[in-house]
Amino acid sequence: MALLVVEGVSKSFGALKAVDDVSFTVEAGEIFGLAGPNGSGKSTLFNILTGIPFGPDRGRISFDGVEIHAMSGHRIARLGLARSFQRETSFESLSVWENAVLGAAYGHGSGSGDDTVAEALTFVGLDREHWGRPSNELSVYDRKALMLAAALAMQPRMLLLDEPAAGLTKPEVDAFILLVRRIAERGITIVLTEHILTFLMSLSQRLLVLNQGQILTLGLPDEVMRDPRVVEAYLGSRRHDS
Amino acid sequence: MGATGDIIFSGLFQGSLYAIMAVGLALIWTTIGVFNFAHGALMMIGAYATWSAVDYLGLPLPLGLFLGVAASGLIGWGLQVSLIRPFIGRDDIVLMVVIMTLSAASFFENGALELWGPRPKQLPPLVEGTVNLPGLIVSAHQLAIILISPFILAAIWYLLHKTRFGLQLRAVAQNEEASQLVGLNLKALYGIAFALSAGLAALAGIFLGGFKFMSPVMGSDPLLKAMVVVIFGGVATISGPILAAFIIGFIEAASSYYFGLYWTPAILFLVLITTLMIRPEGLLSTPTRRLS
Amino acid sequence: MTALIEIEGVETGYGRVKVLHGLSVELQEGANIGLFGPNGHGKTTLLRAVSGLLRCWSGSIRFLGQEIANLSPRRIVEMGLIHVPQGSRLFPELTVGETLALGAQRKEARPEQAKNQEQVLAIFPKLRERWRQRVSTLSGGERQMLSIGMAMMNHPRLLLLDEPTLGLAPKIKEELAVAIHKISAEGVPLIVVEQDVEFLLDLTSRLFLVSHGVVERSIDSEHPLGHEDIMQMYFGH
Amino acid sequence: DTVKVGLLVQLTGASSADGQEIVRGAEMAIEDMNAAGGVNGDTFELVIGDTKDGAAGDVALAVERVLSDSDVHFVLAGYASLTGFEIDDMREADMPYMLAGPSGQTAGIISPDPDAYWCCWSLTPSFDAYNTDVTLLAEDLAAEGKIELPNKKVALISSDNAYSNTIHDGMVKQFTDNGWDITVDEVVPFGEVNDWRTILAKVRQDPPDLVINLDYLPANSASFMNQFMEDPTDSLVFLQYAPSVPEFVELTGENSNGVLYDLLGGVLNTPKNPRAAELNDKFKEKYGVESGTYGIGIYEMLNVYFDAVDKVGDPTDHEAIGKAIGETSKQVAEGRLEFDPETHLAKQGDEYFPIQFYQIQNGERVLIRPEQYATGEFQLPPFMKMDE
Amino acid sequence: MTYNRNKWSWRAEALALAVGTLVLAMLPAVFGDTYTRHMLIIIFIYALAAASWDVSLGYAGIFNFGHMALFGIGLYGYAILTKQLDLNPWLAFVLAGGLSGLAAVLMSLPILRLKGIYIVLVTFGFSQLVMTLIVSQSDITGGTLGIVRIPTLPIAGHNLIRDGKIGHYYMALTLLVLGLVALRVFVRSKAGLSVVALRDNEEYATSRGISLARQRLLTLLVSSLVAGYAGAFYGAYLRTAATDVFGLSLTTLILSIVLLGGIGTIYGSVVAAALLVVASEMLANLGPWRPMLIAVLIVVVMLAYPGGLMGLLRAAMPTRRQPTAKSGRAASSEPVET
Ligand SMILES: Nc1ncnc2c1ncn2[C@@H]1O[C@H](COP(=O)(O)OP(=O)(O)OP(=O)(O)O)[C@@H](O)[C@H]1O
Ligand SMILES: Nc1ncnc2c1ncn2[C@@H]1O[C@H](COP(=O)(O)OP(=O)(O)OP(=O)(O)O)[C@@H](O)[C@H]1O
Ligand SMILES: [Mg+2]
Ligand SMILES: [Mg+2]
Repeated sequence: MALLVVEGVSKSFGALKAVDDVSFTVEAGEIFGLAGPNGSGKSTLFNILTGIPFGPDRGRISFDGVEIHAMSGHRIARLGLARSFQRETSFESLSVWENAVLGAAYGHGSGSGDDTVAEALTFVGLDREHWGRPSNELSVYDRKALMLAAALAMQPRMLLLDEPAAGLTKPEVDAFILLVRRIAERGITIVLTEHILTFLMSLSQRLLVLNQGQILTLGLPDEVMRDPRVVEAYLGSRRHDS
Repeated sequence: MGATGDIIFSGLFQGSLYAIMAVGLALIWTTIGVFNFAHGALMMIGAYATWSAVDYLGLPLPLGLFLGVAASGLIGWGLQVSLIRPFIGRDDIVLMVVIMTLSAASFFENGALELWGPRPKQLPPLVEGTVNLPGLIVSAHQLAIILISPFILAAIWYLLHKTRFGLQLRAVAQNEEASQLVGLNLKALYGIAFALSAGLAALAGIFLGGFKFMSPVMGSDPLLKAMVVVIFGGVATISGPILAAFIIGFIEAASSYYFGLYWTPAILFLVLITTLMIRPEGLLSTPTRRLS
Repeated sequence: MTALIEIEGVETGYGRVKVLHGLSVELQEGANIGLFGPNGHGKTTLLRAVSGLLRCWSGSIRFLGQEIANLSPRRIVEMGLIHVPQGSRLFPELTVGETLALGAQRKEARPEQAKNQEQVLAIFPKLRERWRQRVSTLSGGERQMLSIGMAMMNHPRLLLLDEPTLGLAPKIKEELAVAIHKISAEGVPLIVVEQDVEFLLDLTSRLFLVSHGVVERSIDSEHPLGHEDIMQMYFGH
Repeated sequence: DTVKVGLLVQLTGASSADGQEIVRGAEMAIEDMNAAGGVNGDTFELVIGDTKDGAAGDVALAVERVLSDSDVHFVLAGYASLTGFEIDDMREADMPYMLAGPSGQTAGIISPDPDAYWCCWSLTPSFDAYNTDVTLLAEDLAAEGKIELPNKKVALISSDNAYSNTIHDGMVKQFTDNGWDITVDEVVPFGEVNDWRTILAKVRQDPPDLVINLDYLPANSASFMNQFMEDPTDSLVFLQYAPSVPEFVELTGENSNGVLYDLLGGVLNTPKNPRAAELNDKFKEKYGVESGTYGIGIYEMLNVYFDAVDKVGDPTDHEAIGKAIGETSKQVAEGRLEFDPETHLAKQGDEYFPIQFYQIQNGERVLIRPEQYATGEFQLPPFMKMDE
Repeated sequence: MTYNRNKWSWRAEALALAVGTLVLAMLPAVFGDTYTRHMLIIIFIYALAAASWDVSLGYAGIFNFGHMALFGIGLYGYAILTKQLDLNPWLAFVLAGGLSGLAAVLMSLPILRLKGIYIVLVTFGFSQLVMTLIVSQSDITGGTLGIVRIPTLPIAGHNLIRDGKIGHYYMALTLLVLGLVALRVFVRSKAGLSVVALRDNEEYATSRGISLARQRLLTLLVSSLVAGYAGAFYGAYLRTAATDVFGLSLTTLILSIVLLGGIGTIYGSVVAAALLVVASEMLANLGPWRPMLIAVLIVVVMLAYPGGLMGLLRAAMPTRRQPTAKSGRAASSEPVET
């Protein structure tokens, strides 16, 4: 059975239907890409899935067989659905270590020990000398990595990454691709959005394209990207296959 | 008739007074995002400065009123430069400003005690005498306040929402860096916001001083009331507090008639808390949640 | 041809940490330049120093022949040098419409307000749809559009763009490139900081690699660089 | 030697006007005594213990500060704390202490074991007469034909504080016992009252013969009177305490004409008690303003103490001093001072500290009761009318 | 592991606390007079009231303006249980703190969903309601008359009345140390971290599995227990309970102590309480000049050291890095002349 089942979810802000009757499923272990023009509802969809800060107006979501569309955000997180935010986020007055430790303390693997935390931090490349530093002193890349480490410390089943590579240099993007792959290899299901096509294309095994809150198409990345409607709404006339 | 007239008049009067007291406070909140705990002290300074001008120097009331508002405005500007400005842009500005302005309030109140002495004083009313309304006899001073307030409030609303200056005022504290990059004059804007707020405080103080005794601590109760009004009204706009002021004025007037003044604060807070439970972001603010 | 802006030997940093170690760049009238390089090596810091947000410890910055190092941001803006910062939150409680109106702040921008607004909305039609929405609820990309739109409202004589494509979808990115071309063709030169080197090459005539707080290398766009070269540059040190 | 005298007083905050007057009264007494050569060669010096806003912690700090000075041999206060808890501190420190705080609390602490409290004496007499005598006065005036009581209705407004609450409860009992109808019985929260209009609306709905406001804060009381006069009813108006504050008349102007108030332990300013006028003039001459109750009260407390020192001879013998104070029998500005051995309050009654009724007439305070001290006659307030 | 932001290990902190306690324990030998001892006792009580407030206000960022009502409930709880119900004072003491905790739970229910400044209104309203309740139930609470002659906390075989306040001094010191330890253990625990995390970024914290409502409740509970015990001890020591604890002036004083000490430090409250009480006593005879000078003192300290007195102490010890409280991004730009 699919790990995540989304059925007919919608979310409106006033007259604007930010997410409009969206249904799809994500299989355990896959890397599922989400694309679409700016304002097409990708982040809103992430919000709805995680209940942070709001759930859907309508529709059903089940995660690993549990209905989560009416659950509060922290409970969904504890079920093993971890997310990152569009801008690199951290608890600025806490150290790197403390940022990660919270994931372990309250997350899915609630109560897992310091080992998990240390492992998660090292895994993303934040080694011991960084652990005592205030998180707001980290470089952009390290902050993104920390956000991942904190999520990993939760021992999640599924990770939602909202534009994780934005603002990175080319080599950093490449490094981040490797990192995400290695996370997927640990058996964690990943859903991600990204406008940097290299990132999106080299990671996604299936790609969903949203437009104005509705599903435009869903399929294999290469096919999807050739779809004229996707070119029209999202890619634009010039080729972006770099 | 009888009581209904009294309740309406009292509600209008208290609402006007609360609105004038609260709008100055709200001005600082909606622009800089802090509460000025010296707002009550600025009220007091305005009233005392006017008293000095009128009673001590023998100037006519309108001139005294102008001097009082100006004095308070000047002090407000100074307060902003010395105590608020250094903390703008810090995450903990709200708490820092609490302590800075509390200290300032204590300084002003005790300074006034030293300067003007503890004996109660009173200002002349704006208009002497009483007015006969149908079924109701009221003091001309109170009626004058009810009639003047809408103009003041409308002017403030217009200034904030319909002028470029108001747009700048609302923008400046939301993002200081972006304000600098668009070319706003931060010092002037903050200064003017504070001076304006202090001037409004002074006006409220002068209105109050015209119908009850003045003392160096005359501002502390009104300050609390004004804070309640501002928070209840919602902190995003200036019209929220104005509406809230009149709602609270009417609740007080009605409940003090029907339940007694003693239970009025309790009833008021129950109403406010219930409202907040239903609308957790204040009376007039938009209810949608968003990522911060 | 005279230099529009000359940056010479600028040193600055945060607290006691020096970030720029005597950086020099100049931009000729009618040309655009691009800055790129590894993260955290001082590109944003340079733009902040130019627009007056950060004090210059030493060195000089001349804009239109006038020394502007350590002038207030307001005076620098008034001269027409407009900086679009990286990933700005903008004014969270203002609406899109208000933000654009606020953007027309310079004396020269006021009379052009209506015209500039039309131009901005032509480039970013999305903004017209979101006209009454508060900035804090905009999507990441919409905010980026607004940020650039707001700068255009201020009738710039020189635009500093810090990672303008951050978070923009490919199509918008392309439209932005076209729009920026148009803006610079109308006589507004640009200094663009960007990670997407293709985008930069497309826009500008000269590229500078900023690394360790100095200009490490400059590249003429007549000799475009391949992907390999660029990777080498990033990893060169 | 120099004997230090501790004074507990609020120098800042809402009660600082009283505080200033208290300090002045104490200074005046000590200056007078020292100028006269002191008592048996001892001169006196004032040590001020600022109780700030009168919060318990601040009062306790001031008490400790004053007590920590080993040269302090006497402490006095107008009122120190809300509860009078410092009386126990004084007892434990064996320190003679005089106060003029609310009588209920003082008596409540002392009367279970009066002898153990040889230290502590109150210039405030029992407030019982406050509870009863307003009723009696109104009935008395009616009996004399000076007013009419066609409906025997009374509107009673009180404020939620210890002082007003006690009087309120006593009055309710007295009026009910005497067959009055209480048409309005309102308690307002203690603190500023912005607008009396809705309460006055209730009063006006059923105009009573008597309107009483026990809120003693001068600011509230004055605005009550001003608002009452916007549309007065044909009622006798009685206000507790506030009209005795010097500024009251000045600030209400003509509106206060006809108002009644009473005082217990207040200065008995009448030709029959020349000491009051003498001290009043002296105070006014020295400070340029009139004294209220407290300035002169403190002056007299210190003089009671000086007498005790004179009698005992040794100011450091605290117990003897305390007891000597308790034996005082002397004509003071408030009347004849003797202490009740059960409660340690000043005795109340026409021959001791009488309850004094005043009416404001043309801006002057006229003493109308007790008869033997009266300086004038009751006059029908301008807003009342007699039928016929 | 000690990768915490203030590089201040458990062991080092415990040692410092022990040394501090020892120094305070020896003070009565230096100050024989009851006045100084009384001052110290008051400092300890104020410090506890402030330090416990620091947990909800400083660490959790909850704008809780009802804190002194929780202190007042401890005070009145103790007074009523001993005076009206004749309970054993020690039992009453234990229960009084619990009552305060219970009240905190009640108070927190309506604010679990609220954000930022709206909490001020509810908590302030809560404290007003508590006061109205206490005033109106005068048969039990003494109403506006208050309650006097509350029994002290007895120590077997020791007379507290004429012992030069030595008994009360050590009780207060014990309470202070226990309270500080409890608060520090809380803020250093993972729960304490989660509370800071919620303050820093509510959504992000939620996404890490932290429940806003639960942690808020927990914070207020911890903070109210300590405040409640401080209040109960205040009653046992001064032997009087009056409604002035709900008044603005005490709230202002304690709030000044929290902020002057440095928010998010706990220990700062002790330093600030000492400074404010001592300064205020030294200037005691200056009338209105006293509060004016104190105001100037506070303003000058806060302008020079926005981290409060703890910030000042830390600046004096250059090896220790910035701590807990939101350090702000003040250093991020040096505003040029605008
Ligand atoms: N709280 C809100 N109130 C009103 N409109 C909102 C709110 N939140 C989002 N929107 C609108 O909903 C639409 C979808 O936003 P969303 O953030 O999901 O876009 P997105 O696909 O993530 O875009 P981007 O790629 O630019 O990040 C946008 O037009 C946005 O302005
Ligand atoms: N507010 C600040 N306080 C202290 N150091 C800072 C601050 N902002 C930036 N720095 C430091 O200055 C250096 C240069 O940063 P800058 O933002 O200029 O880099 P950049 O080249 O723009 O990088 P990016 O590509 O990530 O935007 C970095 O090492 C960074 O850590
Ligand atoms: Mg998005
Ligand atoms: Mg940058």
